[in-house]
Amino acid sequence: MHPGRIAPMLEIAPTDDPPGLRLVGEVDLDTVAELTAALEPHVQSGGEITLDMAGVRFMGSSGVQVLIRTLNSLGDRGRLVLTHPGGSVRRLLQVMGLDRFDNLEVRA
Amino acid sequence: MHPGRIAPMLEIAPTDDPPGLRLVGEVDLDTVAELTAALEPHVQSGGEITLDMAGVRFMGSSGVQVLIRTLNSLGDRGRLVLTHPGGSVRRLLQVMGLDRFDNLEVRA
Amino acid sequence: MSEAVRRTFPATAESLPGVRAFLRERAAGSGLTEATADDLLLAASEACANAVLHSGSDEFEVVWRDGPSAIEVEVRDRGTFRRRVRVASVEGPGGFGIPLMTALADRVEISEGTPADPGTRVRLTKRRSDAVRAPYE
Amino acid sequence: MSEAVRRTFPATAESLPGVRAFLRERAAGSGLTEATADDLLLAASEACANAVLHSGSDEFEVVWRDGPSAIEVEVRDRGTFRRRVRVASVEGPGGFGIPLMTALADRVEISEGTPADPGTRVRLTKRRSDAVRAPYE
Ligand SMILES: Nc1ncnc2c1ncn2[C@@H]1O[C@H](COP(=O)(O)OP(=O)(O)O)[C@@H](O)[C@H]1O
Ligand SMILES: Nc1ncnc2c1ncn2[C@@H]1O[C@H](COP(=O)(O)OP(=O)(O)O)[C@@H](O)[C@H]1O
Repeated sequence: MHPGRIAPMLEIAPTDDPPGLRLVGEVDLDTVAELTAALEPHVQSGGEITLDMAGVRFMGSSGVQVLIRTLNSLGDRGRLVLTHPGGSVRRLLQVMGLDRFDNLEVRA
Repeated sequence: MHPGRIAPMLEIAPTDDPPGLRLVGEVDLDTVAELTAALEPHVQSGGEITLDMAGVRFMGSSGVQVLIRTLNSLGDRGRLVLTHPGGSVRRLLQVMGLDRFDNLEVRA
Repeated sequence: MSEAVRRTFPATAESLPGVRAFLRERAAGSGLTEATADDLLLAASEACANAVLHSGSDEFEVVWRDGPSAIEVEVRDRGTFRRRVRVASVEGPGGFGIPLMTALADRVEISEGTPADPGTRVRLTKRRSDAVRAPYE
Repeated sequence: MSEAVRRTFPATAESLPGVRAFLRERAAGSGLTEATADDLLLAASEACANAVLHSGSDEFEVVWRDGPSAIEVEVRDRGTFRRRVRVASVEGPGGFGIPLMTALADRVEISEGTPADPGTRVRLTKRRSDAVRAPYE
């Protein structure tokens, strides 16, 4: 990385198998708009959406808000699967008790 | 009031015209169960429920939780009208932005 | 801050009216405006409700400190702070206590009891002269 | 507490990655466990997000204080605290910032800027040795 320059803070790549997104970087205020936009078609079509979280080294409350809004919109039309969350994301999910959403699954 | 004795902290009286409840006292942890029970039949039947708040000198967050749960359950089947709230209840409603519930009306 | 007045209460819901009677009595002698006293009463009442609901303590203590420029109410229990955030979509409406304290007091300090060092302490401060109340928008 | 290190940031969302880089750098040299550093990073990041979203300030300052038994991060802006409580049924999910700070730090202090006396200050303290984390239940 160049000194004084900051790399794009969240890379969002679509995945086909399983259908969803691979996220790399930080999910926060400055990147949630992109994440919301990338989730939008999946929310529309419903079904199972897998977010590969292995590369997410930070998620703040604005990221959690996107997840909750997604879960609420999906309702019983679909579910969210978070795979390979790192320690700090797991901690966030745990403190917020998100495992108790019926349509969220967290896979180590 | 007798020294060392505490009067019943919330009196709940049914009103017919308008249909609802007149509350006198304090709405908090120790009294919300009674309030919830008294609201229950009104929530079941829906329509407009008027709570006369003139005698409520204190309401805490557990009281607000009951109001919000009632508003959520009523949805578009009914509405809640709070009449004559005192300064401290008005302040609570304002800080919590409850005026923005579609099915809540506060009448001075 | 001078003139600390302390009162201990059993950690039950039935104590809360007595807590408020105590706080109203102190506020009456303190020269606070009614609006300021109401805000402090509600904030402090929420802190006490939390000691009742979440601390696991048998009792909690309320301390009133009257200062020249501010009033402070401290609520202390002997429990462990439960580290969680309520999400309405899962648990229904709630989690309004600490947000209300923050909205109503001018300064909020929460020192959390841990298993190794139990005792949660909530300090709520209200300035005497906050004539200008920031509105809800 | 000694060794205060300060950094000022523009109050924009784009500053937040830089804030976290700063905090990670400080944490790396402080001997905190990864879990403790993560908690502090998230709590502090929420305080900074609030300065960006709600303070109306042009900039905010982050202060790192390394002490023998605890680390403190302070976030200061020059704005007025917006006194409101979010209700999910009306506004959708949100209002998680201060609850997260409370759940993650061991001590949270919020001194609120008012129109007459602007400047909100959030102080977050994390003990060095909180080996025992109270679980979510
Ligand atoms: N005195 C306390 N002791 C232990 N845990 C507490 C205490 N006060 C607050 N908490 C924790 O903080 C959470 C949030 O508190 P609050 O904002 O008042 O909302 P609520 O009480 O409705 O959950 C509580 O659910 C609890 O986990
Ligand atoms: N630095 C700040 N300046 C002004 N207001 C603030 C600040 N931090 C928090 N607030 C107020 O406190 C409220 C609650 O904050 P928080 O719990 O972080 O949730 P959220 O930011 O999602 O609303 C904010 O909505 C805002 O009204």
